[in-house]
Amino acid sequence: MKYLRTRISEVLYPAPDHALLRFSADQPIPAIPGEFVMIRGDWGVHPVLPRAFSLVESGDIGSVLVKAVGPGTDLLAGMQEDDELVVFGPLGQGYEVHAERTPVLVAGGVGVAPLLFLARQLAEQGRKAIFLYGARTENDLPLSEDIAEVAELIITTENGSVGEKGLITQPLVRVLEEHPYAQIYTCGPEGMLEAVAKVAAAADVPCQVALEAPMACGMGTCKGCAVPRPDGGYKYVCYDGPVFEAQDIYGTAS
Amino acid sequence: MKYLRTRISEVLYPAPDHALLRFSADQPIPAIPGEFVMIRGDWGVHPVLPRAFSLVESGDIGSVLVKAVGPGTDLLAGMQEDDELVVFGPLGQGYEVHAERTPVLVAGGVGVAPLLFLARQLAEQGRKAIFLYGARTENDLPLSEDIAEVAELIITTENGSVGEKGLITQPLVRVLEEHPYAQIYTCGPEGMLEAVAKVAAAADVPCQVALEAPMACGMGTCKGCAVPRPDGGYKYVCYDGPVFEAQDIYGTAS
Amino acid sequence: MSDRLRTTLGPLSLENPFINASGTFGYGVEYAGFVDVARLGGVSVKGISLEPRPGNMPPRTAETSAGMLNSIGLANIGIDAFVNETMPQLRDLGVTVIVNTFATSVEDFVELATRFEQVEGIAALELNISCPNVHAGGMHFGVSGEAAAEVTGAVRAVTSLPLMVKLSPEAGDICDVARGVESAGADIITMINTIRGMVIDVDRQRPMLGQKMGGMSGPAIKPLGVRMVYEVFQAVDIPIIGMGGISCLRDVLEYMLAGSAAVQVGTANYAEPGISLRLSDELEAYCAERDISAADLVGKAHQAD
Amino acid sequence: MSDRLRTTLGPLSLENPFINASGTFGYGVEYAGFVDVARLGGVSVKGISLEPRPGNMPPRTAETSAGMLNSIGLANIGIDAFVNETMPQLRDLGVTVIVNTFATSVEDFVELATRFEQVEGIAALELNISCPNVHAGGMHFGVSGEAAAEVTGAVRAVTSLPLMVKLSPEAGDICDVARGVESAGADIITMINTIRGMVIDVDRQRPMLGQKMGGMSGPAIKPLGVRMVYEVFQAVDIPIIGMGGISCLRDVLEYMLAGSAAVQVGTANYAEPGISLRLSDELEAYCAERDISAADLVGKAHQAD
Ligand SMILES: Cc1cc2nc3c(=O)[nH]c(=O)nc-3n(C[C@H](O)[C@H](O)[C@H](O)COP(=O)(O)OP(=O)(O)OC[C@H]3O[C@@H](n4cnc5c(N)ncnc54)[C@H](O)[C@@H]3O)c2cc1C
Ligand SMILES: Cc1cc2nc3c(=O)[nH]c(=O)nc-3n(C[C@H](O)[C@H](O)[C@H](O)COP(=O)(O)OP(=O)(O)OC[C@H]3O[C@@H](n4cnc5c(N)ncnc54)[C@H](O)[C@@H]3O)c2cc1C
Ligand SMILES: Cc1cc2nc3c(=O)[nH]c(=O)nc-3n(C[C@H](O)[C@H](O)[C@H](O)COP(=O)(O)O)c2cc1C
Ligand SMILES: Cc1cc2nc3c(=O)[nH]c(=O)nc-3n(C[C@H](O)[C@H](O)[C@H](O)COP(=O)(O)O)c2cc1C
Ligand code: FES
Ligand code: FES
Repeated sequence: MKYLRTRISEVLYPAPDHALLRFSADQPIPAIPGEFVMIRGDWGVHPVLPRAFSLVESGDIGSVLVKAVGPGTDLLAGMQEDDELVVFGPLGQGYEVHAERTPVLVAGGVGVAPLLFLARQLAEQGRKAIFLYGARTENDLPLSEDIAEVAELIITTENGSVGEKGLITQPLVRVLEEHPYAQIYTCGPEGMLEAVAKVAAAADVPCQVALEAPMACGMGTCKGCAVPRPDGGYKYVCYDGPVFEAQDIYGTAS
Repeated sequence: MKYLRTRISEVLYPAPDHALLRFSADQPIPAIPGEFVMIRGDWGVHPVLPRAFSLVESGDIGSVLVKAVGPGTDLLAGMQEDDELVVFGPLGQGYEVHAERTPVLVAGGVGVAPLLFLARQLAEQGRKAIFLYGARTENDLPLSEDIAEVAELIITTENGSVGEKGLITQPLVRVLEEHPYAQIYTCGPEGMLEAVAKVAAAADVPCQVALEAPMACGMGTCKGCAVPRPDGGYKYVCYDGPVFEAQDIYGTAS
Repeated sequence: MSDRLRTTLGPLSLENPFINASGTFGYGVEYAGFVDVARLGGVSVKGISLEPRPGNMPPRTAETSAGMLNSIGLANIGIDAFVNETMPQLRDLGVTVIVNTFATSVEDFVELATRFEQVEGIAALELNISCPNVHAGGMHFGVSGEAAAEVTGAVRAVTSLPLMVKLSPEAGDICDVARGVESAGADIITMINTIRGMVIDVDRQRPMLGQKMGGMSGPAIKPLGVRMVYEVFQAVDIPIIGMGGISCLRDVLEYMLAGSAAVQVGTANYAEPGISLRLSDELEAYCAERDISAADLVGKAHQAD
Repeated sequence: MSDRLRTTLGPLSLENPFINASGTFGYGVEYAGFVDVARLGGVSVKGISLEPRPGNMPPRTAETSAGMLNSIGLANIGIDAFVNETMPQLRDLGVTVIVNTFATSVEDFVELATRFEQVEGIAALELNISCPNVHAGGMHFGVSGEAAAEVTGAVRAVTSLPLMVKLSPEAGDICDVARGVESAGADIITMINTIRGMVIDVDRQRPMLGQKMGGMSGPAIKPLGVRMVYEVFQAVDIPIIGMGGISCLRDVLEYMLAGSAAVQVGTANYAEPGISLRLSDELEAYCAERDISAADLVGKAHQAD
């Protein structure tokens, strides 16, 4: 796909404040789960920057899951079929799938987007992933039905309204005990990623985390999305990542 | 009404690129035709200024006819039932109705708004106005059915798609010959107002014109809406007007 | 209204930190039927000069991205009409009146201040020094610390009113100007005034405004105002009243955290004449939730982490 | 592409007047797969310094009303890597390369220019003088005509490349700076660079950016850029390349009518990497409709009515 002016072909509302935007690409989108696209609508002068979204689907149709958290995502989540979008990508480094280790996917909130993509890809390869999905309430669990179709789904909510009450790291510890030879792929809020990385390090299981950072270009050119490296200097989320080995971000300390 | 945060109670689309927005006022709106309100939606930081619109209805429900010509009116014309509006008014000086002279209303395009209000008010008083309505094409004649119910409607279009082909000043000349003891009330594009004023002066018929000017406050405080007076100095459209005696604007020369 | 919002600015004490900015709320009286003007922290009236002024060639306003330009030309009714006709109404309405004045010479600034010294019911004097000084080749008072200090000192000598000096973002070095007015006896700094911009009408192929250029205001200039307040807060000890693009509570908080003890709301009044009262209520609720008073927020962004 | 858009800027001739602004299009090579970079009028590469620079503490960007702030800190790969690794790719791609350079001393500016003198395939040199001069107490080269003239003259003496000097809107008197660089031998003036602003994170109660302040860009600053181009057009005779907030054809027309012979597009590239080519097509259509060439528009807003 690379870069196109396209139109929204379909909008779904998988949960309150969430919209799944589907758009047709001029050419198939050869994407790896974890890779993202930059998107902006024709909404005039504010906000000026495009927004980054992980791909949920690639192929002739691309799709992203948008959670409305501010001006840009509010506008995108409010868009309708046939509205124009400028989309470019796929960008960045996606997840590197380990061929043998049991795939354990850990999603927090909207972090579900790239992991549903990954779970589906694994299923196509005949591998059923263990999918841990944590959220605040039952209203923050978009796409869980889709996940259940392709993976073994374990849900936790902070208020216990559905699934196990508490944080996702609780079932994660159990899962890693049952499956010591595992590979963790995770995406979600900063705090969750760090907690998951800790559990992974303790169980000596490799862990890939997908980070977020405010982005302007998404292409490695503006140098805006810097995150400090434990060993000094900076990494850039948009092209060194967004997917990193946990220890490259949190150090081996965790 | 004065000033309120209200919600759109109904939106009608009387013509392409036109929307009639109805909103409920906390208290009845005691307005005179030709008076206007300033309106802005909750659309964030751009554009910053409210927009001026002539009242089409007053009472418990207020309404304005919006023609989409730029950023602000595009946003307003795209609003839906229940969207929030900040509205204040009624503002300015409306038409002064002459008790005996035959009321001849001359509207161009969206200038129909205050004149439909006036025609209805005259009808309630048992006076049927002569309503001359000029536009470019049949698509630029919103509310003409409503006018036909209360006044004697004469339409001209530049392309002749409906009514008489040509400019509204043609039938105006005839009407003034039949009704020399008339009072003209007009609203529309600058060029039309000047042409109407010329015809009126030639026929020695008094004429009230409703002007437009870019406005910031609408309240006489910012001094933004100045129009030069033929005798030097400035008049302010928002509080000396928007309705003026033609000769106060175009001088007696015309 | 509790005391969480009570604001002390040197010699001046306000019920709440919301002042409507000069030129954006007329003389205050026009809004009496629309807004409870007595509840406002204060109203800075449209700039007053010795003589009435008709203003500039229209068009006088143009919109820009998240902002606007104005070239009103300081149209005003002049000091005589203001003192004789407007002030009595403002006193009756119980408005906290801040008199914004401007002139093109130090002498005229002094004469204005001298005459307002006799007038009852004025809470403070605000000098708009973003005007050309005819005796200095039109170089405006606001661009250098020296010029700003000269006019401030001369007015200070003749007024006992709390003295505000309003800074221009076009100052060569805003901190230098701030120090200048502080050392010359200003009680309060208000900032920022508009910055000159231009919009061109591409159809007419000419500048949109009759005056070609106009002062830019609105949300577009907020980051500039917040940055300058932050800088000036470190340069002077007198209180600052911040403004420039305020249109929501978040903007108010940014200005206060940067170092503003109070704020002025300008362009946003056009879209919503009662916005300052709404923001005042929102700020009070914000403070109540956290059990703090507004003053606790002032300058907090300067604390080391 | 017909000749309607061919643009002559003193010694420099471009296919079309659209240049992507420094820092907003990387080194150009990154976009090769996305945009036909050879079709661009030119690419002003990310500012190059003698040594590589890692850049500032994050966060480095924040959004503002119709604009953004950046405090990237001029992160770049340094002249060696640029000349040895990037330039060959740019030559292969057929990009019209404008090398944007910056330094904190006149000597370093001169060394950069001297070394680029040997490099093949460079269309022009652009000096970013909006940087602190370490030998002048950090006062930046862009604020006074004198300082700007000094660095311009020193570079002029060692380069035969078309020389562009990029002005800062924070100049005390922009026309004074423009005259200074013209008299010192600049061939072209590019303007405007960003103006410093601040956004405060009201939750953390600290400035949003790691560096506290950042340069403001985007539509919000367009009226400032157009006004300054209009002023500088009357002050100098060398051609001007205007920029600041360009995001649609109307913006391009405003800058040209104000006196820009060409334009640079910056922040808008982030939302749409191919925007300059789209605007170029739109400008050509606009000119074709009126049977004029783009050059006919330059400075037209200055004509008396
Ligand atoms: C690689 C990547 C992939 C992402 N994938 C998704 C996705 O699939 N679905 C989804 O809903 N969101 C995703 N995000 C986050 C999304 O880009 C931000 O929520 C969005 O940019 C917020 O913009 P806004 O204007 O709505 O809110 P803003 O007001 O701009 O921001 C709202 C909040 O998010 C913070 N923020 C702003 N920009 C970003 C940013 N680019 N990244 C992270 N935080 C930011 C702000 O500081 C603020 O706290 C992704 C971000 C990155 C970097
Ligand atoms: C007293 C009065 C009553 C009005 N009544 C109506 C009405 O009933 N229905 C209706 O559709 N319109 C009415 N208008 C015009 C309406 O206010 C403008 O069309 C609107 O402000 C344009 O804003 P915009 O953002 O859509 O377009 P902009 O891009 O802001 O303006 C589009 C065009 O209109 C010009 N313009 C901008 N502001 C104004 C303004 N306030 N008045 C006139 N021209 C302007 C611009 O220069 C530009 O040429 C009235 C104007 C006034 C002053
Ligand atoms: C139409 C208009 C007229 C103004 N007139 C004055 C004035 O007479 N005196 C003055 O000191 N400032 C004047 N200002 C500047 C404002 O008081 C304020 O400093 C500026 O608009 C920035 O605040 P804002 O962005 O909230 O509008 C005026 C501003 C506008 C928009
Ligand atoms: C992220 C970013 C980085 C920039 N880096 C540079 C730079 O290295 N050198 C330079 O001269 N200008 C730099 N600029 C300024 C732009 O080239 C341009 O002058 C400014 O952004 C105004 O144009 P715009 O509003 O179209 O972005 C940068 C701007 C941005 C937004
Ligand atoms: S977002 Fe521009 S470098 Fe990463
Ligand atoms: S619009 Fe402000 S005075 Fe008329």
